[in-house]
Amino acid sequence: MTAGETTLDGAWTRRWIEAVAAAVAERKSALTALDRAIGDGDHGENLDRGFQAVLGKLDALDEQPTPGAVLKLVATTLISTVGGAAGPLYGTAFLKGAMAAGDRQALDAAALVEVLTAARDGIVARGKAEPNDKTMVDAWGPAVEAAAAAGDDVRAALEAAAGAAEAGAVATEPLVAHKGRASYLGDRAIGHRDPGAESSALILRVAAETQ
Amino acid sequence: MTAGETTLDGAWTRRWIEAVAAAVAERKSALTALDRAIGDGDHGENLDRGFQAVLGKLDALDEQPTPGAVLKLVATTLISTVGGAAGPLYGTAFLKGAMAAGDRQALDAAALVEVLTAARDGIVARGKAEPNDKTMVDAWGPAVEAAAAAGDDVRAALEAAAGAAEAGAVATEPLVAHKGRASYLGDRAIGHRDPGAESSALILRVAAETQ
Amino acid sequence: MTVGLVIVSHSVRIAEGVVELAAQMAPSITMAAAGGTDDGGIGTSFDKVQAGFAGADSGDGVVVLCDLGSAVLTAETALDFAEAPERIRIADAPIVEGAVAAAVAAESGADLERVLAAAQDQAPAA
Amino acid sequence: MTVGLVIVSHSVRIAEGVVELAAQMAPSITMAAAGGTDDGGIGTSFDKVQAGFAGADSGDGVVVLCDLGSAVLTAETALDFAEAPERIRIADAPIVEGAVAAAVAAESGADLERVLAAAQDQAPAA
Ligand SMILES: Nc1ncnc2c1ncn2[C@@H]1O[C@H](COP(=O)(O)OP(=O)(O)O)[C@@H](O)[C@H]1O
Ligand SMILES: Nc1ncnc2c1ncn2[C@@H]1O[C@H](COP(=O)(O)OP(=O)(O)O)[C@@H](O)[C@H]1O
Ligand SMILES: [Mg+2]
Ligand SMILES: [Mg+2]
Ligand SMILES: [Mg+2]
Ligand SMILES: [Mg+2]
Repeated sequence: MTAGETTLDGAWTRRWIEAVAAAVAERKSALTALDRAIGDGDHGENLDRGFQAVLGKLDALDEQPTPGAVLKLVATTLISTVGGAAGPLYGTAFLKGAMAAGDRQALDAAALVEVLTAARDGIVARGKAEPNDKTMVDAWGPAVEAAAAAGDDVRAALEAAAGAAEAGAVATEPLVAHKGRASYLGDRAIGHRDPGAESSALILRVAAETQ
Repeated sequence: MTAGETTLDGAWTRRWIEAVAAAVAERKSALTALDRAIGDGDHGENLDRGFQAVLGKLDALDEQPTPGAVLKLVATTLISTVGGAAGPLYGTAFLKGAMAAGDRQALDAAALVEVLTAARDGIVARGKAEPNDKTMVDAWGPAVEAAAAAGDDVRAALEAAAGAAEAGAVATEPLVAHKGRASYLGDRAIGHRDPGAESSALILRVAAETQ
Repeated sequence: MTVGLVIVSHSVRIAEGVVELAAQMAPSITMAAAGGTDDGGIGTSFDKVQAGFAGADSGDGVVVLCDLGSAVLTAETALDFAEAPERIRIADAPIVEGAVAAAVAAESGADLERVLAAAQDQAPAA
Repeated sequence: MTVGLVIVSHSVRIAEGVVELAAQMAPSITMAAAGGTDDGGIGTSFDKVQAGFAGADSGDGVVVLCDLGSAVLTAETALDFAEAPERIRIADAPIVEGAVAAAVAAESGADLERVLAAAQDQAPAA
C-alpha cells in the first residue's frame, strides 16, 4: 500500500484491537504500578480483563466487519467488563468513535480524524476533565490535534497521534490531578504519570504499528 | 415512712431499676411502634435489651449499694448493650446522675434534684438537643423543673417529675424533630410522639410508683 | 408514588449494607444493591447497575446513589443505555447518608424530584 | 506517622466494605471496622468502637468516621471512656467518602489533624 492511498478497513481495525489486547496483557503490571502510585492499583488488570473479553467476542463479528462494527463491539465489551473508570471512559470513546465511523467500509485520514475527535469528545463528555487535569484526556487531546495536522496520509496521522499521545502522557507527570482517584492526593501526585494517559498512548502507538 | 423524711437509698434505686426493666418489657412494642412511625422501629427492643442486661448484673452489686453505684451499673450496661441512640443518651444520663449522687447512702429531695439535673444535662451535652427538638430532652427538662419546684418532699418531687415528663412527652406530638432520626421526616413527624420522650416519662413514672 | 433507589458502590458489602440500613426506616421501598464488579471484586459493574435500574423502577422512577467517581461514570453510562432515562436521577450526595435521606422521602410517597432533593440535602445530624 | 481509622457504622457490611474500599488506596493503614450491634444486627456497639480505638491507634492517633447520628453518639461516648482521647478525632464527614479521603492522607504520612481535615474536606468527584 502507498501512503496517501491507504485506508483502514474493518480487518485492520480487528488486527489493531487484537494487538492492543496483546500489548495491554504485556504491559499490565506496568500500568497497574502507575495506578498503585496515584490510584488503587488496578488499571492494568481492569484493561486486561476488558480486552481479553473483547478477544473472546471478535469471532462473533461478520467476516468482513466495518471499522464501526469492530469499534462498537469493543465499546460495549469494555463498558461491561472493565470495572473501573476506564470502562465507561474508553467504552464511551469507542462508542462515539464507532458512531463517527458509521457504515464506512474503511477510514481515510479525514475519517480517522473524525473518529479520534469523537472518541476524545466522548471521554470529555463522560468524565468532564479539562486539559491538564492529569487524565487520559491529556493523551487524547494532543493526539487528535496532531492527527488533524498530519494531512491526508492515514498512516502519518496514526503516527502523529501516537507520538503526541506519548508526549501527552509524559507531560502528565508534573501535574496535580483534578479528576479521578489521583485527585485525592493533591501535590503528592506530582512526579507520577497518569495510568490512563499511559494506556491511551499505548493504544494509539499500537494503532500506528498495526499494518 | 413519712413524706418529707423519706430518702431514696440504694435498695430503693435497685427496686426502681427492676421495675423499669419490667415496665420496659411490658411497653416494648408500644415504644417500638412509636419509633416505627418516626424512626427505625427499634426503641422498645433497644431499651429492653439494655434493661434485661442490667437485671442480669444487679446481683453483682454490694448487698447494700449506694444509689450512685446502682446508677453507674445501669449507665455502663446501657452504654454497652442498647445499640441505638438511647444507649449513649441514657447511659450518659445515668452516669452523670451517678456522679451527682456520689457516695451518698440515700438521696433526699435536694439530692434527687441534683441527680435529675445532672442526668438531663448529660443528655443535652451528649445529644446537643434543644427544648422542642422533639427528643427525650422534652421529657427530662420539664421533669427537672417540676422536681425542683416540689419542695423538700422526695416523693412529691418524684411525682412532680413523672407528671411533667408525661406532659412533656405528649407535648412532643405537634413538633417537628431537629435531632435524631425523626429529623429526616420534616413535617411528617408532626402528630407523632417521640419514642425517647415516652420512655423517659415511663422511667420517671415508675420511679414515682416505686416504694 | 413509590420511587426506588439504586445503590452503586465499589464494594458489594457497602451496597448491601446501605440497602439494609435504609430499609430500616423505609421498609416498603424497592432498593437495588449494585455493588462490586461482576465477579464480586472491588469495582463497579455496568450490568449490575443496569439490572438495578430495571429492578428498582416501578414506573415512578429511581434515584441513584454512588460512592466514588468511577461509580458515577458507570451509572451515567448505564443511564445512556437505559430504557427510561427520564425516570432516573443520579444524586450528587454521599452514598450512605444520601440513601437514608432519599429512602425516608420515598417511603413518605415523595416524587422523583423530591426524593432526589432529599438525597442531596441529606439530613440533620445526631 | 501512621494515623489509623475507625469506621463506625450501623451495618457490619458497610463498616467492612468501607475498610476494603479504602484499603485499596491505602494498603498500609490500620483500619478498624466497628459495624453493627454486638450480635451483628443493625445498630452500633460501644464495645466494637472501643476495641477499634485501641486496635487502630498505633500511637499516632485515629480518625473516626460515622454514618448516622447515633453512631456519632456512640463514638463520642466511647471517646469519654478512651485511654488516650487526645489522640482521637471524630470526623464530621460522610462515612464512605470521608474514609477514602482520610485513608489516602494517612497513607501519605499525614498527621492526625491533617487526616481529619482530609476526611472533612472530602475529595473531588469523578
Ligand atoms: N473524570 C475522568 N476523566 C477522564 N479520565 C479519567 C477520569 N477519571 C479517571 N480517569 C482516568 O482513568 C484512569 C484510571 O482508570 P482505572 O484505574 O481503570 O479506574 P479506577 O480509578 O476506577 O480504578 C486514570 O488514570 C485517568 O486517566
Ligand atoms: N441528639 C439527640 N438528643 C436527644 N435525644 C435524642 C437524640 N437523638 C435521638 N434521641 C432520642 O433517642 C430516641 C431514639 O432512640 P433509639 O430508637 O433507641 O435510637 P436510634 O435512633 O439509634 O434507633 C428518640 O426518640 C429521641 O428521643
Ligand atoms: Mg484504578
Ligand atoms: Mg479501581
Ligand atoms: Mg430507633
Ligand atoms: Mg436504631
